[in-house]
Amino acid sequence: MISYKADVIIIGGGIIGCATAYYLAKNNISVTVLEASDYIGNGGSSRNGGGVRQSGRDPRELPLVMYGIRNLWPHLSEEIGVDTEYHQDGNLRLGKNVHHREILQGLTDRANKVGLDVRMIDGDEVRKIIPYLSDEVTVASWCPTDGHANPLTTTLGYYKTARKLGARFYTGVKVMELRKVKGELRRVLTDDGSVFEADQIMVAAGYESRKLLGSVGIDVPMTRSLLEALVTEAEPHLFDQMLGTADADFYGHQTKHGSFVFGGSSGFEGFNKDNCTPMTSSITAPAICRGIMKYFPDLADAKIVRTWAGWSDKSADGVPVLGRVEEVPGLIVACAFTGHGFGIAPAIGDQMAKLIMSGTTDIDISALHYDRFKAKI
Amino acid sequence: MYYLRYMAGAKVPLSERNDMKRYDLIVVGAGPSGLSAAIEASKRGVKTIVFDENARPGGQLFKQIHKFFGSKEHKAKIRGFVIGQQLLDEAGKAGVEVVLNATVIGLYQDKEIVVKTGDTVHHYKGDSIIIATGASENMVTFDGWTLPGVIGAGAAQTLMNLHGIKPGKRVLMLGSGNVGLVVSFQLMQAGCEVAALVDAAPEIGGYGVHAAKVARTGVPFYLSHTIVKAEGTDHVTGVTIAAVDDHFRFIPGTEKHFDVDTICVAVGLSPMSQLLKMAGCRMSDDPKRSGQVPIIDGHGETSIPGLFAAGDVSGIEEASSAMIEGRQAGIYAAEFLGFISKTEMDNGEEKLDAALDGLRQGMFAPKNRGKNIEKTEEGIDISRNLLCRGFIGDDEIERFPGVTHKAGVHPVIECTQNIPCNPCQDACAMHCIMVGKVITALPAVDPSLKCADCGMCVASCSGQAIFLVNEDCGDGTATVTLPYEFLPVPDEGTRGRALGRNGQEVCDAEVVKIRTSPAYDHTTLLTMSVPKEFAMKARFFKANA
Amino acid sequence: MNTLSDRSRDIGEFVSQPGDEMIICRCEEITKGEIRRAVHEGMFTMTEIRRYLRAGMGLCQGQTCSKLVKGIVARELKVSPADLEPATSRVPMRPIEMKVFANENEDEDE
Amino acid sequence: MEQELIWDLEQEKQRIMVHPILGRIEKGRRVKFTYDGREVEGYEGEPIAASLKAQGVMIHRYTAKKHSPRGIFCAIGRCTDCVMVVDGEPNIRTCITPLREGMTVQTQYGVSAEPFENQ
Repeated sequence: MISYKADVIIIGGGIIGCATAYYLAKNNISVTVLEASDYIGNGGSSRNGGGVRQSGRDPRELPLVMYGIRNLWPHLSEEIGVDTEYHQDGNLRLGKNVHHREILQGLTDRANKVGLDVRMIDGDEVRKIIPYLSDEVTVASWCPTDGHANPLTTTLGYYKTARKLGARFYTGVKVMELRKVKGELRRVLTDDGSVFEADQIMVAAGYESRKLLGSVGIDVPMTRSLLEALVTEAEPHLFDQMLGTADADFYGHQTKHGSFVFGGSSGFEGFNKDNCTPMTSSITAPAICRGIMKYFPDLADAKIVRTWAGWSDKSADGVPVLGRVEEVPGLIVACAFTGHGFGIAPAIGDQMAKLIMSGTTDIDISALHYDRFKAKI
Repeated sequence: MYYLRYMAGAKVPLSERNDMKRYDLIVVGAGPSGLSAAIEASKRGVKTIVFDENARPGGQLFKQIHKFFGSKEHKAKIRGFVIGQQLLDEAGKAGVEVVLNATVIGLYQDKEIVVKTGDTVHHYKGDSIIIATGASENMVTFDGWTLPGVIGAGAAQTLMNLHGIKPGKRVLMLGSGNVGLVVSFQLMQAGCEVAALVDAAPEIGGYGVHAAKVARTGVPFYLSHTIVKAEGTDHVTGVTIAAVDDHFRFIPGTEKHFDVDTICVAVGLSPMSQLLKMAGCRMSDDPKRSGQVPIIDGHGETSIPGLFAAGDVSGIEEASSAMIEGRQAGIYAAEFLGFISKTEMDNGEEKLDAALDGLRQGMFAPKNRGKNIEKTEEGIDISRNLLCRGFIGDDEIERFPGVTHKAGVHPVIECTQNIPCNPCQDACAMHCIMVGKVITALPAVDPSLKCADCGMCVASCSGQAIFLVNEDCGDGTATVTLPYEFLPVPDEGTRGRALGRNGQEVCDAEVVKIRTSPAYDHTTLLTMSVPKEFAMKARFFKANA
Repeated sequence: MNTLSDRSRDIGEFVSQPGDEMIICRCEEITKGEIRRAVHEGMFTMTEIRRYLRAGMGLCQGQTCSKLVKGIVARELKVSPADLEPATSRVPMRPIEMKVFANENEDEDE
Repeated sequence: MEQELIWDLEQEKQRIMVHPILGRIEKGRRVKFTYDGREVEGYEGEPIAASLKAQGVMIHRYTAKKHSPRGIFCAIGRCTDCVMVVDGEPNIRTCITPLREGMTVQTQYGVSAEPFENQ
C-alpha cells in the first residue's frame, strides 16, 4: 500500500501516458503513471502496425498528427534515446477495382480539403515506388509525407526517458475508482488499497477508461475490438513505405530489422471471442496472409514467426476523446483512439502536457471534446 | 467454425469443406508420454489422433540407445529405441492415428489446434487435448559458445543415433547429468573420442553407474570446472576449461586446454510448455519441475477443462515416468470424455500410480532434487570418488553389498546408489542376486549360491555395473568379464591393457572369451585374463595399438 | 496475477562487467551487456526486454535464450528467476510460410 | 566386417556405417546436390545438415549484425542457427529439411546468399 502525491497522475502506461509523462517530466512537473498490467505499453501501444499516417484520418484529428509529423517525429529518436525507426517515405493505399478507386478518391478529396498532400496514382506509378506489388494493383492514394515507426521502441523510449527525468511509474496496479475532494478530482484508489493524490489526473487507459470515468459520472461511448497482426522473419530490404488497402485487407511495412509487420482482419474483429486476454483467433492470421498475397505475391515464401492480438478502443465516431472535462475539475481524458493512436501519440503527449501545464493547447482539439456525442434524433 | 471460416474468405463452399476435423482426443507429441496416452485412450474406445512434428515418432526414445532402468513394468533393461518401437506397435494395434511431419503451430480457444502438414494448415478440434510436447535443452554461455562445433547434447544424439553422423572427432562434454553421461558414452559408441567431461558442480549430477562406465574407458572428469573459452575463428578447434570456486568464479592458473572439434552442452532440460501458455493455461515457474509448467491437478488436467499435460512438459523426469504419466493422462481423458466410469478409471490408475511411485524413489527422485545425500538407504557411505571423479575408488568398493568374494566365477555388482532398478535380480536364474521388495535397494550378492557364469546379469544391468570375476584361476591369473558395447570388438587372444575404474592402465590383459547372444541384446561380454592381484581393479579392456 | 512494481525503485547504477559482450540471444545477437543496461533503463520484465531489445524476437522466438535472459534480468533486479513472468507464447510454434498459413482450404483425404 | 565401424573414407569420414547397438545404418538413395556451387552427394531424405556434416561443412551461415559464423546447434529445428539459403529461399532450417536430389544449398549471409561484400 502506497500513499503518494504528485502534481499529475496519469492512469494508463501506454504510449499516450508515457509520452505525456515525458513532456511533463521534461518541464519538471512531478508525474506518476499507474499501469494496471505488469508491462509498460502493453495494450495497443505495443501491438499496432507502426503507421505514422495522416492520410485516411478524420479532419478532426488530422491537425494533431500533422503537427507531430512536422515538429516531433523527425527528431524523436535523439530526444528519447532510442531508435524509433521513423521513416517518412510515404503511404500507399492500394486498390484493384472501380469500387476501390471510389473509396480512395473519397479519402483523397477529404485530405486535400484540409491541405494534406495526397494524390491518386495509377498502377504503374505504384510499381515505380514498390516494384514488387502485384500487377492487379491499378490504383492507389499516395501520401508522400506519411511514414512508419517502431511502436515498441518508441513507447518504451518515452517511458525510459520520462523515468530518467523523474516520472514515477508503477505497473501492476489497477485503478478502481476516481475520487473527488471538495468538488475537485484529486484521488485515485487502487486495487491494493493505495491512494494516489494529485492536482490533475489524466485518464489514458484505452477502453478501460470508460469504467474509470464512470466513477466520476462521465461516459465515453466506446467499445473495443480485438485486432490482429503478424510479423515475418527478416528478409532482404524491399521497400520503405507504409502500405494499406482500400478494402483494409491488410496494412503494414517492412521494419529496419527486415521483418514485415502486417495487421489485417478476418472481418469478425468486432465479434471476436476472448478469454480475457488478447488471444489470436485461428481464422485471422490466415486471412491476413491471403490479404497480403493478393497484393504482394512475392511475400508468399516469407515465414511468419509470430502473431498477436490487441484491443483497440473504438469510439462511437471513430476519433479520440481528448481534453479537459470541465464538469470534473482536474480531469483530463485521452482515450478512444480507435486503432490509430500510435502515429498521433507524440502530438497527444506534447499537447496534453501543455494543456496540463498551461491550460491551453497549440492545436485546436475542441472537436474531440468528450461531450460531442449526441443522440441522432 | 465452419461458418466463420467460410465467411472469412475461404473459396470453397461450406458443404464441400472438410478441413475442420473433430476428434475425441488430440494428442500433441508422439514421444513416450504422448504415445502412451493415445494407446490407453484408444483402447477405451476414444477416437484419438496424435500429431508430431518429426519425421519419426517416438520422440527422444529413438535417440536413447542405452538400456532403461526400472523394473519389468517400466520396461527395464530394454533399450530406449526398442521401447519406442514397442510403443508404436502397441499404438498401431490400439488403432491410434499418428500423423508425422505435422507441426502444431497453435493451440487456440475452444480446444482447437492448427496443424501444418506439407504446404497446408488444417484445423482440428478435440473434445479433449493432451499436450505431450516434452522438453528442450538448456544452454549456458561461455566465450565462443556461438561457434560452429558447439552443439547441444541432444543435437549430438540426433546426429549420431538418428542420422548416423559423427558429431565430431574429438568432443568435450559439458554437464555431468544423466544426459551428459549417457551421451558421452554414446559418442564413444559412435566412434568419437571424448576428451573430457566437465561440470561446474562439485559432484556429478547423474547416476553413478553412468559415470563409472564412462570413467573406466579413460575419460577424465573435471568437476568444479567449466569452460572458459571455445577456441577457433570459424569453428571450434579447441577448448580451455578452468576450475571454479564455490561461487562459480574461475580460479586463475587452473586453465587446461584440449584440442577438440566439438563441444557438447548438456546442462539440463526445460519443459516445452509454450503451447499451454499460449492457450491461456495457468502456469507456474517451478524449479523442482525445471521451469515453466502448467498448473495441473492430480489427473494432469490444466486450468482449462479437458486440456491435459503429460510427460516432461509438466516437469522434467525420465522417459519411463513420462510413459506412465502418459498412460494415466489417456485414462483420465477417457473418463473426462465419458468412455469409462470413474471406478474404471480408478482401477486402471492404481497400478500405474504404484509404478510411477516406484520410479520416483531413491536418491535421484524429484523430491530429493537439490538435497545432499551422503549415505545410502542401507546406511553405507556413498563413494566420494564416484561423486567427485566419476568412479569408485578401489578402497571404497568393498563396503557395498554387491561386492563379495568366493572361489570360482561370481558376480561383482558395483551398484552403489539407490536407484529404482532391479533387472539383475530376475536375470540370475541361480538367485545369487537380491534387490528385494524395495526397488531402490542396493543389489546384494549371496556368495553361498553358485554362479552359473551365464552372463545374464552382466548384460541385463542397464548401468553396466556388473562384472563376473574369477579371482583366482589357479595359475596366477584372474578373469574379469565385462559388458562391452563398442566397435570393433576385439577377438579372443587380443592382447592389451586392463584399465582400472578410473580409466588408468593397471596391468596387461588378454581377451580370453567373447560372448554374444540375442539375450544379451547387443551387449558383448568380454572376458579378459589379468594377473590375479588385479581381479578387483581391472574393469575395462583396451587393445594394444 | 499482476504484481505492483515501482519502476523507480533503486536497483543501482548500470556498471559494465567482464562478459558483457557475450551474445545471449543468438538470433538477434543481443549481448549480456545490452540486456543488463536495459534493465537499468527501466525494462524490468521479460516482455519489455524483448520489445525493447528484440532479444527473443528472432527466428527461434526465444526458444534458446529465454531462460538465459531471464537469469540475467533476475540477477540485475536481485530477484529469483522464478519470479519473472516469461514473455507470452504466440502462434506459430515454428516459422511458417505465408502461403502455407494462408492455405487452409486444401481438402485432405489422407 | 559386421563388427567394425566401416567408414567410407572417400568422402564421408563422419558417417557411422555400422553401430555397435543400432547395427547397419539404413540410408536412402545417394543423390547429388549443390553446396555453394559445388556438386556434392548425400542420402535422400536425410536432413541437409546431416549431408553437409558428412562432408565436414561446419559453417551454415554468417549472422546479420556481427557476421559471425554459425552451424548446427540443436539439430531438431528449434534454434534456427543452421539456416541456409535452399533453392533460393533463405532461413531454411537445414537440420530438419530432408535432402532431395538437385537441391541448391548456399551459405547464408545475413538473410541472403550474397556474401556481405556484394550486398
